Amino acid sequence: MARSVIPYSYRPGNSLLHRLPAGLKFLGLLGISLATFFFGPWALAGAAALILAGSLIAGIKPWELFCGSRMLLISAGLVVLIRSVQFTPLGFDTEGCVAGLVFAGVLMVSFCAASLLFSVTTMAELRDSAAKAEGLLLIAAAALLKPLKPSWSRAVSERRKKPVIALVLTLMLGFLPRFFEIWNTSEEAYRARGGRKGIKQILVLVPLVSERMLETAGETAAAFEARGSLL
Amino acid sequence: MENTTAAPAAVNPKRKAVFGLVHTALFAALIAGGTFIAIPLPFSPVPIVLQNFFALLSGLVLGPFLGAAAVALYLLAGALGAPIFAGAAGGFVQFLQPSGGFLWGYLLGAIAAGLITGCPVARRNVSRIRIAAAAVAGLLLVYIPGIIQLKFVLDIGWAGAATAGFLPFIIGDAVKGAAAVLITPRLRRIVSDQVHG
Amino acid sequence: MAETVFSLRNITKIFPNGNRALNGVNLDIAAGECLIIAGSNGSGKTLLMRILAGLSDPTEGEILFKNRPAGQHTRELRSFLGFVFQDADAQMLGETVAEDAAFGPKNLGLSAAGQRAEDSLKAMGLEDKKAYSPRRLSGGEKRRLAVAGVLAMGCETVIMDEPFANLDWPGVVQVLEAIRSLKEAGKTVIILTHELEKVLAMADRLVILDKGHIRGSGRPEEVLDRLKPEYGIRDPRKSYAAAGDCTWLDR
Amino acid sequence: MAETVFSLRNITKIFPNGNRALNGVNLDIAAGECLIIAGSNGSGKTLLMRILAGLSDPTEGEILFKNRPAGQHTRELRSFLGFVFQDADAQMLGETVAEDAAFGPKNLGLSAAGQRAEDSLKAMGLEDKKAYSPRRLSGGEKRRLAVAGVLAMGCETVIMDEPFANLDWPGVVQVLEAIRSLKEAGKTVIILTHELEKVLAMADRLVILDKGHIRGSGRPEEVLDRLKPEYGIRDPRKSYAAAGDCTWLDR
Ligand SMILES: Nc1ncnc2c1ncn2[C@@H]1O[C@H](COP(=O)(O)OP(=O)(O)OP(=O)(O)O)[C@@H](O)[C@H]1O
Ligand SMILES: Nc1ncnc2c1ncn2[C@@H]1O[C@H](COP(=O)(O)OP(=O)(O)OP(=O)(O)O)[C@@H](O)[C@H]1O
Ligand SMILES: O=C(O)CCCC[C@@H]1SC[C@@H]2NC(=O)N[C@@H]21
Ligand SMILES: [Mg+2]
Ligand SMILES: [Mg+2]
Repeated sequence: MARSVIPYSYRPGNSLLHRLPAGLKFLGLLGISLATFFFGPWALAGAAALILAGSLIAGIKPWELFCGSRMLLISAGLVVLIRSVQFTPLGFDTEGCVAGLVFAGVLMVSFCAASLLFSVTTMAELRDSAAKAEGLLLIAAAALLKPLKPSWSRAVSERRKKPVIALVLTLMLGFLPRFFEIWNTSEEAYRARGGRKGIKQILVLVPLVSERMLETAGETAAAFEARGSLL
Repeated sequence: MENTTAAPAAVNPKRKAVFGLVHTALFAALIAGGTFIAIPLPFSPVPIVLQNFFALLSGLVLGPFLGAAAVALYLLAGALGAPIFAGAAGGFVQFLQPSGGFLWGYLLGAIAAGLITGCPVARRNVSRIRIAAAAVAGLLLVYIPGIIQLKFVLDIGWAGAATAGFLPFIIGDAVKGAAAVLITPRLRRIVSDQVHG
Repeated sequence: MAETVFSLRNITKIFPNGNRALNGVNLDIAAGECLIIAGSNGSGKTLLMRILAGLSDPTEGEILFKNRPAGQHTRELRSFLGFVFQDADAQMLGETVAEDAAFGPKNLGLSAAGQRAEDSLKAMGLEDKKAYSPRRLSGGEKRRLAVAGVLAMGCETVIMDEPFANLDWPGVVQVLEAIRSLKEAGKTVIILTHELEKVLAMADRLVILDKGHIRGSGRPEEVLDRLKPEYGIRDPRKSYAAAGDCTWLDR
Repeated sequence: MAETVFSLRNITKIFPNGNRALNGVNLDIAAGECLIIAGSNGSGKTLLMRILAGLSDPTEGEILFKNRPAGQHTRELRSFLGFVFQDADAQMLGETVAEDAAFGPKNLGLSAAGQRAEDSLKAMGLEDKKAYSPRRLSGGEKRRLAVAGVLAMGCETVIMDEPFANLDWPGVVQVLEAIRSLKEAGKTVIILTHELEKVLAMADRLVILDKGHIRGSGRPEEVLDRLKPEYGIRDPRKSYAAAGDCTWLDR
């Protein structure tokens, strides 16, 4: 079915969360993924509450954050199931079940956190923040190099003018929702021409989507050039 | 199938640079998109993933430099917190996990595959046999850092590490390799056409 | 009166951002009729047809296919209904032009899929490009392929979304010929277009959509007589100049 | 005689599969002229303009921009030349309509990029959709955005590839208005289209491409007088019926 929400895609809005600096939001994402990993269930609950509050502030229905996570839900469910079952002898493993649930929780929370981040931050904002960060790192590197290799130091500090890493990083994140969109439209086209679900669908769609993504990349490059970017 | 005479020799260096960036970003995104399919195994901390397929494809299609760059970009984005490692995990701590060695393995695999197939701009057509060899090398090299880290993090023997980190994936990886061999020529042709303008 | 093949009942579509793209649309489509749906950009034409074809779900309302809810027999619906997408790029599935055209008939298990594909490619003037990758075609050639791929399926009902966009004049004539032979074979044709002057002579009925409401439905002349400017449609019986701008004809 | 801004010299494009898509095309474009390039599907119009814009390299031939090889001044070229792509989807780069329209002016470092974007969105009737994601727009709305995004760049030369495809009549009028004000500001406009009847009155010159050769170039009336059927162009001075098919006007 055609989805009206696409994973990792931006949702226009003007909430507090939308207006927060992109770098800060990205740090928040990093924090959540670290906290849930190191501090287990409590951090998990805290993070979940934070994300819930965030989605409400941003005017996004919380369940919409899960969009596109069907595969993930299945795999999380499988983990819980597998951890809960003792094989020799057959029985229920409570400890394993809890560990499985925590693991599944970590998966879902980090997914939703990212989903929320991408919903309220445009790639242009992210690029500007990442470019700033890259610039700071390069300045630091240049300062460190100065006493050792002055010529390298100058070269490093020159690179600040073209923050390449920031550019490819945001380009990549921008391609992510395109991946799902193209998958969706290709699936629609496939069904509209009588294609059936199943293994054949995967066999047709994987090469098709790879090819279409590559074409999209080519078009994006041309559009960037024609519209004055990547100079 | 399009028959091919020699592609025009001259490549506009600026276009090459622009497409270098865009193709790197694109393949990193494809590897990341693979996160949506991760099947956990009951007896191993290493899941079956689609990401090694796309990492391999990066090397096969883009060649050693950009293939490696695509994987590196993916690893960077994941390390920074984007939930794009197996099962939508994110953050640099994933490198310390039992399965973290495979992440370095992607890099190694892409480089190896890319070295065998070469850059698509210079070598538009590569024989299927060569691509198949590259795919096998690319798939297998992923396991070297993968199994080593698995052994030391879980503190198990080499046999145990191989049972948890290699045997369960053979069939799946063979299918991925076959699929990669099938679509690589088509994708390399597109990449070459794009860069040649 | 011919049998009703599709019946859209009170179709409403509200997007998550609150946009009411369709508002209680009722539309019956009779077997064998040639229907044109017109209306300004964003009025909901494509969306309505996507809902009819089961590619998008309405927020409210139901779709009847041969008097039964369409969801109950998707399989039959698929082979009954062909859809030429507005975005030709989104529709390409094959590795070569020939493969793409044969994709539909093969999936439907039709005999002589290759022959059908060949015939429809020929009808759309693409016989020279059979070995091409669809992605290498020009804009108009892509549109031709999109039409050919659906014609090859031999469906009872064909929806064409902007079939004339990017086509040169011979291409327009080829599409018109295709529509004519579909009509002669008694098939149902639904055309969404802004270029009424090209195709209105073929139409049994003209439907006007405006902001998700149906504003008119009936014999083309009658509907055109009651046209309002906000519908975004130029009356094709009037010259371009009369429609409010200086183009060739008034210079 | 006005200064020549672009000069295409003996442009030939041969694709790896041997397709000779352009064959020694020579074309000079004068500052301030409004040029229409027409020709059948696949005749090479889009390709020629991509080469002019430096988005594709010719197999042979050279492109002069202000009498110097175009490669020498890319940045100047970029801010000088705007290109509305034939495939509007391919052109969208921003996450919202407003951001997309501001993308060009921002990159060129123009002052008041936001205001420029806003003005051009208004000119193309998209002011209500500013907060939308470009991917959620209808086909015609995407075309409007593609045009708006380039108008916002304020380039001296604007290429529009099929600007009327998928547009409703008010949209056509808006594009015509935009072309008119570009002309009034002394800018150069190049339009590739099959819909001559809509825009020919604006043109100073009509160029016909056929299988990668230029078959005619000059004042529109003169070029039309020497039209051959294989060029795939309908003479807009004749009725649809006279062009060989039954459409509205002859029924
Ligand atoms: N996900 C969405 N959220 C909000 N609005 C949407 C979404 N998807 C589409 N729309 C809007 O729905 C409206 C109907 O679009 P549709 O494509 O049906 O128009 P159309 O009549 O086919 O127009 P055109 O003549 O330009 O092709 C458009 O205004 C579009 O912006
Ligand atoms: N990579 C390629 N290999 C071979 N032929 C190609 C390739 N790319 C494009 N072509 C061909 O080049 C020709 C010129 O295409 P172009 O897009 O310029 O046509 P056009 O005049 O713009 O047509 P339309 O009116 O349909 O937009 C087409 O016939 C197309 O099939
Ligand atoms: O993201 C991670 O945590 C790494 C997962 C590694 C999975 C490995 S890659 C090679 C092998 N083949 C699979 O399908 N899974 C494993
Ligand atoms: Mg539409
Ligand atoms: Mg074209």
